[in-house]
Amino acid sequence: MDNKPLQMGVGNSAFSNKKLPIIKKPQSLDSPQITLSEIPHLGKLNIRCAGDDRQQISKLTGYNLALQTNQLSSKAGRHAICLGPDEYLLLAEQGSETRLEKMLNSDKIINKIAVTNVSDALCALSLSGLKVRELLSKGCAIDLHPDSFGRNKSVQCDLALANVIIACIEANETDEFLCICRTSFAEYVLDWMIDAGYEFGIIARSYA
Amino acid sequence: MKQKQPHRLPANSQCITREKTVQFTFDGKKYIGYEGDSLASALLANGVSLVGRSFKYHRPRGILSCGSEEPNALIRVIRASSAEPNLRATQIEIYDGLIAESQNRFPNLKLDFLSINSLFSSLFPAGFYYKTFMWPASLWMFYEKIIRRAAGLGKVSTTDKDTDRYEHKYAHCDVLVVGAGVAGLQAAYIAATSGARVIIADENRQFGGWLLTDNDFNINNKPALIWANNIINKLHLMPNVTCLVRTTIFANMDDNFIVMAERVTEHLSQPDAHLPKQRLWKLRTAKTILATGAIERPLTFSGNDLPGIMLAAAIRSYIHRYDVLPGTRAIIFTNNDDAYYTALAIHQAGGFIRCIVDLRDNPKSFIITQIRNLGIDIRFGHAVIAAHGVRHIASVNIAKYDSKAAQPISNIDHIDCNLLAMSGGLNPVVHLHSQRKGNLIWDERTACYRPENKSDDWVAIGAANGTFQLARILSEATKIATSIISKLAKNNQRLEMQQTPEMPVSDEAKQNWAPLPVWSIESAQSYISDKTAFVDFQNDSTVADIKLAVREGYHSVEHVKRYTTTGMATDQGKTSNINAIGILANTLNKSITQTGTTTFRLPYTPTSLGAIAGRGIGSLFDPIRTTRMHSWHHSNDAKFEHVGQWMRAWYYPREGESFQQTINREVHATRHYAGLLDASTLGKIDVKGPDAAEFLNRVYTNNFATLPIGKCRYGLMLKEDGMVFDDGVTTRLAEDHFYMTTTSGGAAGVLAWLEELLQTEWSDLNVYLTSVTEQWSVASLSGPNAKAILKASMSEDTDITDDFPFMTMKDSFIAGLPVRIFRISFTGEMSFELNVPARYGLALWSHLMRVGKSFNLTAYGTEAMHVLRAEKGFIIVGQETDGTVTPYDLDMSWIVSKKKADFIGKRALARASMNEPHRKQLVGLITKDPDMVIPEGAHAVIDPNKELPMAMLGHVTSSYYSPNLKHSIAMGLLKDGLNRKGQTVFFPMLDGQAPIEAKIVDPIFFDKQGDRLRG
Amino acid sequence: MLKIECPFCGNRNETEFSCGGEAHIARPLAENKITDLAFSEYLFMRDNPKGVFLERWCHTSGCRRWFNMARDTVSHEIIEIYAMGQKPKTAIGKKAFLSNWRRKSKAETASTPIKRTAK
Amino acid sequence: MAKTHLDRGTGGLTQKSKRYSIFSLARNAASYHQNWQQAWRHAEPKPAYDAVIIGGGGHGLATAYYLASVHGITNIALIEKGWLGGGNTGRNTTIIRSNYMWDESAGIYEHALKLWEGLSQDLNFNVMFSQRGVLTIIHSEHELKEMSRRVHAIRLNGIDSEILSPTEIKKMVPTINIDPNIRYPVMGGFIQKRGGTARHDAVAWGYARAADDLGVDIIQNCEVTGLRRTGKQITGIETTKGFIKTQKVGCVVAGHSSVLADMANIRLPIASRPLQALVSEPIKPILDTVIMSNAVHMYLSQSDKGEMVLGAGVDKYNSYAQSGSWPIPEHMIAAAVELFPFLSRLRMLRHWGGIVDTCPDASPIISKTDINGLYFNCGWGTGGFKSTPGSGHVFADLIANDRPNSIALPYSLKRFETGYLIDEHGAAGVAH
Ligand SMILES: Cc1cc2nc3c(=O)[nH]c(=O)nc-3n(C[C@H](O)[C@H](O)[C@H](O)COP(=O)(O)OP(=O)(O)OC[C@H]3O[C@@H](n4cnc5c(N)ncnc54)[C@H](O)[C@@H]3O)c2cc1C
Ligand SMILES: NC(=O)c1ccc[n+]([C@@H]2O[C@H](COP(=O)([O-])OP(=O)(O)OC[C@H]3O[C@@H](n4cnc5c(N)ncnc54)[C@H](O)[C@@H]3O)[C@@H](O)[C@H]2O)c1
Ligand SMILES: Cc1cc2nc3c(=O)[nH]c(=O)nc-3n(C[C@H](O)[C@H](O)[C@H](O)COP(=O)(O)O)c2cc1C
Ligand SMILES: [Zn+2]
Repeated sequence: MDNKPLQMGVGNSAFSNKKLPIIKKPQSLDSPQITLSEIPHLGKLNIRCAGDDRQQISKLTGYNLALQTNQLSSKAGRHAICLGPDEYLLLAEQGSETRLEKMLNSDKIINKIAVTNVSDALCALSLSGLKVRELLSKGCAIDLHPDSFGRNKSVQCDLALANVIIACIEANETDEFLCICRTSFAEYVLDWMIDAGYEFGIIARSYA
Repeated sequence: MKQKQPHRLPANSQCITREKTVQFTFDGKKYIGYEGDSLASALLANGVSLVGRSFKYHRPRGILSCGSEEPNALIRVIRASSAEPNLRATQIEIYDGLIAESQNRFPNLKLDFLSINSLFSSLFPAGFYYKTFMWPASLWMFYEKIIRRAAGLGKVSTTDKDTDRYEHKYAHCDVLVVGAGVAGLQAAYIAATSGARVIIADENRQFGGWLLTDNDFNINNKPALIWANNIINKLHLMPNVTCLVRTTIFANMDDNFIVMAERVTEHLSQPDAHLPKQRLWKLRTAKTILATGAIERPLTFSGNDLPGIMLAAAIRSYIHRYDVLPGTRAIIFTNNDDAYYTALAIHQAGGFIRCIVDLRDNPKSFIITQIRNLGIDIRFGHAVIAAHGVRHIASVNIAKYDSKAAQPISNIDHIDCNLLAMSGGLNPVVHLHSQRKGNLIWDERTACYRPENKSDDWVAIGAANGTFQLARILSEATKIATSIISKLAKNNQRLEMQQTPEMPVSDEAKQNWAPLPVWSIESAQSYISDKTAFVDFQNDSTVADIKLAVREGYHSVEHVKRYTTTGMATDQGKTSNINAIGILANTLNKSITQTGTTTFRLPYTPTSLGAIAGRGIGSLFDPIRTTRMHSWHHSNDAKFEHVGQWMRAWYYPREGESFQQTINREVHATRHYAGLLDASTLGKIDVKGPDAAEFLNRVYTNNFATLPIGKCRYGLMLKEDGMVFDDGVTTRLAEDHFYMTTTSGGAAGVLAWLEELLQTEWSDLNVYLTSVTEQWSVASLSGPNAKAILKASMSEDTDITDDFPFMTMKDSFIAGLPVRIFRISFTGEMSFELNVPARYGLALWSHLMRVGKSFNLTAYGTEAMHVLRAEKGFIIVGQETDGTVTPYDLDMSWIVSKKKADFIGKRALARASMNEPHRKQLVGLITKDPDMVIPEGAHAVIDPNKELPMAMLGHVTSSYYSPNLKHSIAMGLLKDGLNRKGQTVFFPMLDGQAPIEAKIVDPIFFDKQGDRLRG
Repeated sequence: MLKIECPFCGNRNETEFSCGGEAHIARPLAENKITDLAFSEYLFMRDNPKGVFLERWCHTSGCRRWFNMARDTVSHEIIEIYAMGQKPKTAIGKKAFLSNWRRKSKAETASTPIKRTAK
Repeated sequence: MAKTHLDRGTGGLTQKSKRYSIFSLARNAASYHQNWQQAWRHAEPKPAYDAVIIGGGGHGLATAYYLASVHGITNIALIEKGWLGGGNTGRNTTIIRSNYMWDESAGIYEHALKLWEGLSQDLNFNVMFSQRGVLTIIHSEHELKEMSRRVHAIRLNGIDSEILSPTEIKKMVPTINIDPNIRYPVMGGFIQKRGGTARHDAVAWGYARAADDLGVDIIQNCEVTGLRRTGKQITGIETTKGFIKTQKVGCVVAGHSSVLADMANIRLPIASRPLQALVSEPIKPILDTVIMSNAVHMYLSQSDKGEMVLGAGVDKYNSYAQSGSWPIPEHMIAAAVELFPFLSRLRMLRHWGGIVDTCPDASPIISKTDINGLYFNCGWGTGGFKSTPGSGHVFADLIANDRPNSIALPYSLKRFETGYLIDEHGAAGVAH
């Protein structure tokens, strides 16, 4: 019978219906000013906890959860985003989220909190380049001026017709942003960005 | 090619580039203008003064103004890709190859057949259509056709698709300055020096406002324009300032939400393909400064609509901005000083002032003296009683005029001319102020409405605030900008006000800004002359119309507006409303304040629908959501169905198959072998926390507290009104952890509702909800071979197929993929719902299809699913229910707990009407003719031969052909249905076919005992 | 377009929120056996003032938290925003709360806390 | 739906000299239109009336007219706080149809439609009722099923309704986009040919003129500030022009119903919400049918003057501001452009909002109250213009006889207690 183990890594990208890379730019431009790529299978844990439990979890996981809503903290390539007064999204390298999940599940704190693996429910896009803020401002009503949306800022909000989490990982000339959306909206978000990015030149590629 | 532009003056203005000639056509004729010209200035330069026909009477009309207030010169512009009607010639920038056309005329402007309307005008005064066309009643639709033919102005092309791009952009700033005249520039500059984020926008192609026209004054001892250019340059260089030209702020809404339209490429001959035609800015600003200037009022007298009669300041603009002198022998008709500057400008440009007709009796000012010293004939206390001409003004009647008594008091003097400059005073542009319901104050001295600056959000300055003197505008702008910044700086460390902001000084001589308002010039025979004294030029409403409205009892200013249509044209009465109010006030013998104004509404000027729609059309109109197996369905020729935003595989036709054949095949295969359905779109919610069971007990009608770990239970959810809201299977994964499924379409609503209950009603419950709909891909494997296929797809050590009772759940692996398997069934067959992390959805699906091949596994879509569940009498929320159906109506009282003290909907179910037998109840229907499928939605009647209207019992909610039963089956909601089992009913058809006869039966058609599904 | 200050996320456009209608409607328990008429006050009758209105909002597109708001339905001015389960604090808000007819409704008095199912 | 007798009342105008016709128009043209008479008197309140109607919208005016013309009760006043027709009557998108699904709805809306047919003659005022057809567009399989249910019910209720295929729709409305690949493709539709539009202002003015002719006092710029009662009986109203004594008060104030109810300490299940509409610049005739689409929340028609009239769904929060929020028209316009690509090059000329009185079941309230002599007619929400004559007709009947007739009966306030709702939500979507 044909039931030999499939490779764990063979999971599909959120864009399996699309052929990447896609480049869209006006002829007058030499190169695209925005780069977009999916970070496939980035580990994502949704954590619901409040009060002192946050400290406890920070200790256990190594993530800093002493955050206000709409803040991001980064450490060694891992990020914690505070989505609300008792809600966090932890971003971890692929695979490590299950270890984290197991660890939390085996601790007695699990009775007071909720941990949900949402790695496949959400899709993470990395956006960088000179015009990223311009691009986002076409569909996002948040003030993205560097003065008010700098490094370690994040928001959960609407981007055109999709709900997204936008986080600023790096604020400099080429800016690096994370945009996280529900997987089933990923294709819409991609289409929207490519269309909106045309003016500035945009390349959507697989994650390198 | 060089062509004479007879009305062009020697080069002088900085607004046009004389080196760059531009060729364009108007009504098929070629003309030459210069870069920087508006279509209006270029036409005037070429001596074209007749540019359109009026709406109702088709009277010849020329250019009245030089800005966005233009009521007459509405033009259709034709591009390779499109034609756009109703553009204002005063705002169209000419470019090489521009093709412009006049509108509302046939066959051409000069010889418009419908101008015959003008002759019969006495038959159609305001509101005439309310009084006639009523007999015979049956002919109205015919009359209406004729009336409609005369409707509208421009024509729109309907064949070509709009290929232009329209962008949207959100923006934020500390201070928005609307208008870049002297007031706006100074305010923006002061604000910007504090470091504030400033946006300054003007609808013109250039900053400067009226300074571009009026260069008679100095600021800081230099010509005002030099000061302006200096500020403009500085603003452009400041990183915290955004300067926008060709940008109209058209909406001022709650909490300083401002919408503006930027025309990005419309003025270009060959626009860059990547740039949008227009950009819609959606702006949130802390403060708004309205420096929107003022609009001049026409004067109202008989014949005042002839081409060649223009607003006085507009004429000055054409001379100074565009080097165009619209006429050579001019009459100036005014009630204030400003028009004297126009006289001066015409005189300096080489025109001849025939005479200045001033309504005021004996005004004195610097400029009047200056003009008098030029030897120009000035007649005080006079009025233009009438203007004459065929397609252009040729002469006027002038008489001494008693404005109190409203009548001429001397003999008529007849003077020839080819230009008439009129000025009735200025109206501050208060639109944006008024859109936010800002109050207006009638200022008797300047005879205009000015805004009452009361709000904390926005403030008007300059001419927009009724401040017309340059020196005072500058100090007002400085003062206001400073105070706004100091207010903002309290909560914003970024901002720091300079100690003493520069205060420019102006040498503008004192003008007499107090006009003498005379709202209409009456003749000795006003009942005749009023009919040609136009108030609203575009809609052809006259002084006579307003007086008629009053005579007929339409006294409210809003009634007059609607009865006469004054102010309802595309210019929204920018030049006519105040005159109309004045005339109305006079006629009613009331003050202007008592008369009031009509309501100001957005947009400030008409705004392209394309720009408002933006890119949110076509494929971006609404997101489409697909499952992770989508590519398989697609490459296997699935037809799709939209379920909310989801796209689901509907059925998989094979070559040569009809719809029904496909469905029959899929249904048959699933019943006899096995079928696989992509069920990934089902809503899934993780319910966690110590109170999870308690919570579910309160939201479902049945009991969940008792559900053992590892077991699944079907639940029904009601809203507080007792009506069925959603259903689904929920599984207990751990003591404090449940996995809830919902309908695909209801997922978001259910989550939101549960979250609402937790936060607002039962905040004491410790429960967390997380949507995991997309975390899991779900393949539903069903049919007699399901178990064997599952077994075959697993390796020996992961095989869990033995001892797997109905309504339980197990974790395992399939081909190395972690799967969560639920033994539940929506088909009535032995069935497994396989959940894998979504990234493996496609892998799982493909694996199962491969393994299942030898077991005759068939992929089936949502249609077959519907048939399969209908054979079993399973309901679908949204199909068997519509928000008016209780569990009792569905004959599902078994699922409504009698023991629980409370749950959502319990009390409502106890209301008087809820248990009455004549409610509509769910029943099965079997047609007499087994091959006849009743259309869904058909209504049951007892006697189809009765006369209409017929008493109906209810409708068919689901109806299919069942290939297993070889019979059509249906379900329906019928009045008193449960008591009617066994009765015969009829379903009348829409297409005239004979009614379908059916028997009311139990809705479970197949495997009543459920042996198959238990296995 | 209202600018609403979410207690957690700060100022956002109204499009990110959903409005849940009148606030402070207590849910009567089924076992408290009020009349159909009293129940209909809970289920359907709504305060709909021209002026200050106490209502509930949820930051749907953001943190998903519910909160209360006192808002003027004529000027659209937001007078105060306060937490779920709390009462208004401003004088205007307090007045609106106390003068609401619902304070005397039978349905409201029947809204004792729900009992937990015995385990 | 029960059959009812349609009593059109006296009809025409009793004062011959005031009658409108092509002849009166010509006669007056000869005298330079100097001799037209007032359409209605600007009455000042008398101390007492047999009945008072509050609200000078179409419904209130129609109620007053039918009280006088059908029931012969002429000593009545109509009180309007602003100008006649300045409420929703003066700001609606004027869609008229009777193709509702439930029997109760069919009853009242068809009753109204029958009165529309012939209303210009009844009132001697051309209300320009244009039966150009109301076409509802269907965009999905799911909607097709709902359409089938509706059309079956409508037809069995004896109301006209035809199903159209996309190609038939294209033939009737050549400017529509029937590309099957768009996000919400046109999959079909159904039309009520007797439906259409009317000139909204004329409806108010026509009723006012005809009511005045029968002796009704029409009092504008007079706001009702209180309802006075003795025990369970209404005894009069307080107004900005003083107290007026009366034993019967009909409240027909649409968006302000809750405000009036508060004055009587009565509860209503009404929320006052903004409903927005807009017109484009006028263009030459291009659309001869009224178009509705529930799925994309948009409806569209072209007025006799040439503007395209567009409307959307209600705003999401209560408001008495008579304006609405930006996202609604933005989405509505996108939907309109999606269906009619040519619209993208037109411009929005004017946008406005009304305050609509929405009911939980999207059906109106025509009802007695617990207070004797106090009646409410409200809850018409987004769709009451079409019912103006019918609503006035049955409300007049209720006030005159103190009991609802068979058409009005289901619309009692009692239904919120018993649960006999007439839920037009599920089936009708946007109810314009
Ligand atoms: C944008 C929009 C589009 C619509 N489109 C349609 C459509 O296409 N088809 C359709 O059938 N319906 C439509 N409607 C709904 C329809 O307009 C209304 O249902 C209908 O006009 C209501 O009429 P009315 O006479 O009850 O109310 P109104 O016309 O609102 O009259 C109520 C009157 O009461 C007065 N009033 C209020 N309070 C007091 C007081 N205290 N004292 C004295 N007077 C008072 C008000 O000033 C007002 O004049 C639409 C509504 C809107 C806002
Ligand atoms: N007709 C006149 O307005 C007129 C005539 C003679 C003299 N003046 C003089 O001109 C000076 C007025 O200076 P000011 O700065 O107050 O006004 P301004 O007229 O010079 O500037 C106002 C600017 O605002 C722009 N604007 C108006 N509404 C807008 C909108 N919605 N969106 C974008 N831009 C918009 C206009 O295009 C204009 O450029 C005074 O000296 C006044 O006496 C005016
Ligand atoms: C069917 C219809 C057509 C309209 N056509 C026009 C029009 O051509 N021009 C115009 O300025 N307003 C038009 N209006 C809008 C009115 O001017 C006005 O905005 C509306 O009646 C609301 O009143 P308000 O803006 O005074 O509050 C129209 C309104 C309706 C209901
Ligand atoms: Zn929030």
